[in-house]
Amino acid sequence: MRALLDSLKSLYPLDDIVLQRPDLAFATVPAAQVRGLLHHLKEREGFTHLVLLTAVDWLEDGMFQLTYLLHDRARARDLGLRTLIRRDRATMDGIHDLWPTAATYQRELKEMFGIDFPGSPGVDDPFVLEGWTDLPPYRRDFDTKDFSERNFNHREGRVTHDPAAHMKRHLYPDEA
Amino acid sequence: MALYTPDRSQYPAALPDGSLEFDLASGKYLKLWQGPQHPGITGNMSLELTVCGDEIVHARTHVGYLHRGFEKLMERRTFIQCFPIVCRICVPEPDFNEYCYAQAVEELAGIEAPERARWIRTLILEMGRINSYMMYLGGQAGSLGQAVIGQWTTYGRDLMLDRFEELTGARIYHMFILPGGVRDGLPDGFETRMEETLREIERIMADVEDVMFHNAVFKTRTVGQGIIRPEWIEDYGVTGPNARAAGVVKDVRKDQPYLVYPELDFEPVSGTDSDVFTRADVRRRDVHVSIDLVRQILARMPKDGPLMAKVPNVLHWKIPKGETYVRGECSRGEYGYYLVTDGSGYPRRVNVRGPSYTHAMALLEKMIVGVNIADVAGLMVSLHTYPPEIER
Amino acid sequence: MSLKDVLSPFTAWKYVFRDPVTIENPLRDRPGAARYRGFHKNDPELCIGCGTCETICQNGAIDMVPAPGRDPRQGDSALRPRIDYGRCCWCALCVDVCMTKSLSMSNEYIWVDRDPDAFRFTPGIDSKRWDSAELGYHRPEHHRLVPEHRPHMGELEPEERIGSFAEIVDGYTVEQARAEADRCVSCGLCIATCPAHMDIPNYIAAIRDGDYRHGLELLYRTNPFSEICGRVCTHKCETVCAAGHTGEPVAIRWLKRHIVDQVPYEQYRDVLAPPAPATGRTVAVVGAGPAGLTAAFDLARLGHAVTVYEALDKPGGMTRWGIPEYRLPYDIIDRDVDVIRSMGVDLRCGQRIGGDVTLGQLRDGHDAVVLALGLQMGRATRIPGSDHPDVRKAVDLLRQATAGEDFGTPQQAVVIGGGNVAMDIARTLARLQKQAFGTVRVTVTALEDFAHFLADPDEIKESFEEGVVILDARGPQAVVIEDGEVAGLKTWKVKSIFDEQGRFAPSYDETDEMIHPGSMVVEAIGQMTDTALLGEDLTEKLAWNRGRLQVDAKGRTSEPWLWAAGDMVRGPDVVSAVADGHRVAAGIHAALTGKEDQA
Amino acid sequence: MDFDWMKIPYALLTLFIVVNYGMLQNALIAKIGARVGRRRGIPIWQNYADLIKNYSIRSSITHGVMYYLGPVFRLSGGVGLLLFVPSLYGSEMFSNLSFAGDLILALYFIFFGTLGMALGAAESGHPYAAIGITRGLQQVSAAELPMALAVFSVALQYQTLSVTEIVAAQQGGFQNWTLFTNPLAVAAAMLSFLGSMMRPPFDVVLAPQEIPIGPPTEYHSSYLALMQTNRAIFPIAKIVIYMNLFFGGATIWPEFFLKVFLIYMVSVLVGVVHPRFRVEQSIRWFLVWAVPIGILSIVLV
Amino acid sequence: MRDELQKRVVKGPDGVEFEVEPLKDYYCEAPPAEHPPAYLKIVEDLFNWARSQSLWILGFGTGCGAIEMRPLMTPRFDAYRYGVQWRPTPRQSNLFIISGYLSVKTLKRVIRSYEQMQNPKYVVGLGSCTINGGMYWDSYNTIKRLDDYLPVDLYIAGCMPRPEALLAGFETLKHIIREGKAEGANLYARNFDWYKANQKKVIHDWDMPDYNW
Repeated sequence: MRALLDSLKSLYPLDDIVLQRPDLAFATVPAAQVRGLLHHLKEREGFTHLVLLTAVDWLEDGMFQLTYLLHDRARARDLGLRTLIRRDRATMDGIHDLWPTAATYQRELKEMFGIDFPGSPGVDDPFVLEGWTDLPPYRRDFDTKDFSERNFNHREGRVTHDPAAHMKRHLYPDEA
Repeated sequence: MALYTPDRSQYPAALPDGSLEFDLASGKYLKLWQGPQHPGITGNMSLELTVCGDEIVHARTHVGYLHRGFEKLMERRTFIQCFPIVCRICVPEPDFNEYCYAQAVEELAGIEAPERARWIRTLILEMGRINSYMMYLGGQAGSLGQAVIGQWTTYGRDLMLDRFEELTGARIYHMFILPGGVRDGLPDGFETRMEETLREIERIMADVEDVMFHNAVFKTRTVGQGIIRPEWIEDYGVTGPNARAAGVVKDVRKDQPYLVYPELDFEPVSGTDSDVFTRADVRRRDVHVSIDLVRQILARMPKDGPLMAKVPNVLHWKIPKGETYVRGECSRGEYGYYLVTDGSGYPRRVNVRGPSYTHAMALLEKMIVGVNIADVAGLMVSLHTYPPEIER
Repeated sequence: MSLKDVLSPFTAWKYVFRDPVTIENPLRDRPGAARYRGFHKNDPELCIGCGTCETICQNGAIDMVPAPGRDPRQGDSALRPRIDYGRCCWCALCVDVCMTKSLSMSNEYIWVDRDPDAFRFTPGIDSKRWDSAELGYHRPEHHRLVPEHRPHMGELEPEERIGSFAEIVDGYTVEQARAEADRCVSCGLCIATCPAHMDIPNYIAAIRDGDYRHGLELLYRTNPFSEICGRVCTHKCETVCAAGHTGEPVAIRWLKRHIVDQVPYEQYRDVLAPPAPATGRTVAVVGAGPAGLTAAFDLARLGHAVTVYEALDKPGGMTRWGIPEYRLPYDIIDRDVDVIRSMGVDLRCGQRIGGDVTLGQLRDGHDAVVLALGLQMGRATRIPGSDHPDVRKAVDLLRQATAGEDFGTPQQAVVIGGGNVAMDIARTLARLQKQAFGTVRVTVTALEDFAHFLADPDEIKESFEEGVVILDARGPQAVVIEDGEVAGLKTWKVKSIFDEQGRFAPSYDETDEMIHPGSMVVEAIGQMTDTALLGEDLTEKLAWNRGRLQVDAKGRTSEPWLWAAGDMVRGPDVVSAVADGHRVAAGIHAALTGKEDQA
Repeated sequence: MDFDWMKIPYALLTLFIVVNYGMLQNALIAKIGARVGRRRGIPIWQNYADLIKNYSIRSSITHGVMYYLGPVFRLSGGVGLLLFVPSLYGSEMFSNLSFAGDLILALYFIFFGTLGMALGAAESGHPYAAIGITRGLQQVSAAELPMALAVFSVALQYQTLSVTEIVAAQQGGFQNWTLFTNPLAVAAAMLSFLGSMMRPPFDVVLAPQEIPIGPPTEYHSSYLALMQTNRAIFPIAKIVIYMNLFFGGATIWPEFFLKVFLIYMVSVLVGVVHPRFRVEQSIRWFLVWAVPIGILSIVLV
Repeated sequence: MRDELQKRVVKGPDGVEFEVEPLKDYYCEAPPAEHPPAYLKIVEDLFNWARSQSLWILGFGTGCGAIEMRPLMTPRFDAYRYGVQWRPTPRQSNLFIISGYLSVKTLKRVIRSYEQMQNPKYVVGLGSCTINGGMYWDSYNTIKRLDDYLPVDLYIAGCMPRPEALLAGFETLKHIIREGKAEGANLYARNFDWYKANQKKVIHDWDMPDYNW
């Protein structure tokens, strides 16, 4: 794994490399280099299996992290590539031509995070949601509990008491 | 020998952008919806089929009927609070969620489950695998109209659920493998009752072999049907028995051994023909592997020792910033959890990679083209997909 | 495909002749397994209503509701969990985390109802048919989601500490403190028990977060003596700690100490907001102990001009003069007092009221006067020989020891009493003996047996380690005097301490007599207040209750201008004195600002 | 030939007996099938409850006249088949409305129900119904072929088209049954029988897993009840023909019940343990296996 | 325009008045009608007996609970012997088991299936999720109380309820049916506007694919 990372480092600007396990590493790549690196990994290094493609919302930094996790079946090792794209311009090149199945992931990311992959087949079709009008739900600024309380009726009659406050009310109501 | 080979050169016509054109008004094509309310669909999803005659010319999988937003819900639950909800992501084989999640949390928190807990985890995973396969076999036979197999295998699964119940305290959602270890050890006399159950399951499996696999009609329907072509394996991220039936002998239990698998003696089952029959047969043989593994585990697991690592007070458990991916070989293929933490008491992001995600979406849409309507259910079941893990 | 493929399926027909495997009566024949996680049970007597189950429930299925017929009391909020089966997922995390093991699950699992609102119940309160089910999930003994043990705190070895008055315990390191703070489940049951109602869960949370400044701020909200209380508080909170039911209670006192240890002393004043603008009102406080200074602190922060008169030459009251240095180093007291002083409190030490200044003068010169005298006079046993000069009172000896006076350390001493003061003097004597003679020869005779001992278990343990001999259930009968010198103490075995009505009336086994040799006998059986400064007239005018000054709920005596607080009203306890100081300050403030009626 | 009006109430009595027997037998068969699946199965009176339940459904929707008539045709197919074939040989009461050429009529009635169903189901507008009915017609046609061949063979053998006379020719001991006198015809007919009983491997018409039960998918309440009644009558009526043609007929009710049950069991024996063929596979199966036997039987006669 | 298609104000069973605009709010052409029980009590009793002994479950596994359907219908528990069986089409079914949580997307299909079922029809809510949202109480995509959207005859507690609990539920349901109290279909017809308004509140996309079921 080390050797691989070293050789990759000489070819691509890898950053923030973490060797999580002997068979799993993560590294950050600039968005522009992602496709090239993925292609390289798939064709040259044996990382032929796209395990997953997903995103992490770093709301505080205004960035989306895309994670491409690749698996090398022959050597049984994984490499996770992170790339950061701006939240307010969430667009990324698709990789459905490298792995057709990536189209599904991209479709999901479009719907759940609002990250666009222009040209990806069916990327604009609704995936799991139907008639959704709010923020893409996986974004951190979407509050699911608040949405649930606003949108759905919950059964009434639930009341709870805080033990400390309850005891204060009964045992020492006048004291500070 | 096909009685009739349709001429695909004329229709459906391809549009300039490569997509197909279906002129429904022409009467040549028919839109056929299977599901979500449809008994041949595995679980609550739906297929939008465009048929021409008896043959499917285009298919679209629609999911989302079971979407509960787990990945979002987990972002507002503490690490221990996530533990009860993860198992709901995959109903028929929930334990992989518990294992992958617990393992990922342990890895990032820097704790390690005790030896005995790791044996018990392996035991539970193998028991769950047997269950999942039993359910699959019933479904596969049922999708082709052979109801009796489902009766038997569900009974076998029920017996195994009894073992689950006495071990974990629940039938379906065991909620037994939690970050740090497992809840409890084996109850008294468990080994004996498990052995009885395994014998009964072996008897059932023998009957299944006689009645389902040595069956001329079943073979007629399945041999040569629904072949996954070699190039699709990588294109569509095919894993597990689906890949092994195609000759890609990759089993996470062997290749990236986890838990106590390195200490167990087994060989991954594989096939070569990659059709519905081979996939069913691979799974049938895998049941026997699992039965053998359960026996090995029960014979060799330590009887004493701690079951939980020292965990901090779970109410305030914070985990340092980090990310990891933990995978396991579930009955359907590679099951994995991608966990990102940010140092708070809540996961930053959890992404569940269920094997059905690729199998039931892109792969199925690809495979189903050119298939007879009557074979759709059988083909779909043969990929062994569970919709809840697609949309989570 | 072969002939076998055609014939083999027919083997299935063998089952026609076998019995079906169907369960005859599934509703009767299928009890849940021994560990089945069925419907909830709760033992309402065991439950303390801490609400930890509610906290951990990720489904929001649990509400804490008042249980009918129960009133909150120390360590029990009288709330009981009410479970919504429209939310529950039977994960049993509530059972796993239950601090008392009162919550469990039965193996019953059938509940069918037309009414969706019916699926809410309070286990153990609303009777259900599974209440008596024996099987079902109970938390396995080894399965803990909350650690049960305290981290080990470093302390001086007995050999080391006996030679000096150096502080024994190290206090927690940051890691230890975090680990200990981590054990807190933030239920807040302790708040009601703490006399000062300190915000314990939140300052513990501040330790977990490493936000010590915030922690200190929380401490000062309710207690200006956190340095002192962090060491010598009687920590009643720990007796009701939820964690104490199935493990060790959270070391709340040490955690408090940890916060003050961690914030640099220079920053203390930054934590506190500056006092309110001056109101022009003045208050005099007599006694610079915890009660008096707390009242002074509060009043000063409210903008009143406060003058504190202290008879001895250093502030701190009984915390300084009554508690040995190895438990509470003197500079710690100074630190707390200096913060109070920085709020503008005018502290005048060596000003005994009744001498240069009289109470009457104080009354005339101030809008209110607070008496916080403390308990500085030892009680006497009045047994034969106890009037001998070498029969001493523990409080006097402790005061002298603090002042550094030589009271003639005896080679061998006998202490009467089983409370913390008895331990303090015994261990002080032990140290002095060690320094003077190299050997420890102190015997403590206590009325109570070990099972009902008054002193803290830690004190007893450490005393033993330091070579002090403690004899339980010994009733003092006479001081043995030989040749005019004290030679020892004669005790009988105690059969019982209280009579059937529960009055103090010890009975003895006269056959079991012991003579404990010693050249000094120390009485440590209780203290009282020296009220001489009140003068006869005032003593006459004031209302008294069993020898203690009677005050109303706000600390006001029967004379409107005179208020009283602290040990002299509440009995000996630092944190109660602090609480009393707050109380009286609040009362005075209300009185001075004319908000008395509303308050 | 004078028509004896008494035949009508007698025929109705036959109908009554057969309906009840059919309901009970269906339940019994279901129980036997359940037993293979290692369970107990439905109560023996379950079909009555289902029937009453379906009649008692308060609302129903219709898709048009043909939709209405579908079940009616189906039922009249079943009733007609039953009534134009003698149930008991030699019994005045239970010879029903049989006449000289009834064999041809019977063959027609077997088809009649399916055709009626086709019309009704097509009107229901449900694609699954349409797919099901297409498959049904294809398969019934294929299955009818060996049956027709066998019937020809038998008719040639006995030189008559009257079922009654064919039965008469088989009296006097089981060695006279067509089963033994013309085994090839019986074999062809029984293979066809498998195909017409809507049991695996030839139940692709209904196939709940793919085209949720096919033709009747839109039928409900009373329509469904009609079809259920038919489910009780039609198989028995069909079996009566087989019994009369190949198994010596029946002279008393117990014999009737026994033979019907046993013949029915032949299809169950195969059906319970097999998955189903796709429609073109079953057609091929009939053409490859059953039709040659049928032709052979004719040739041999 | 027909009267029942006019925009109007109706009052729900909870007393709250709200406005409906049938042409926009419904996706069925005609609202369901109430159907009275049989005129003769003895006939209705017989019918109710038959209905209770012939529970045909719609084969629509809406959520996790569907996993326990197979054990229910197989040797171990063999619900067939209690007159329970499943049917693949809503037209023929009279019992709808909502097996747990309903996502909004599924709710839409459930409503369609429910409306295709014929009167009388029964709904059983399975598990916590149908009662008060269950563990998905804070999810953005699941409904919390089933009785807002469909008339529910019975709830079975559990997550998931075991087959035994389901069998107990069937027994109770039979009892209710025999007493003639399972009139959910008529309740739905009577309060159609209220149910529709609730449904519309959560289902923002009323378009239904051209399903053939």
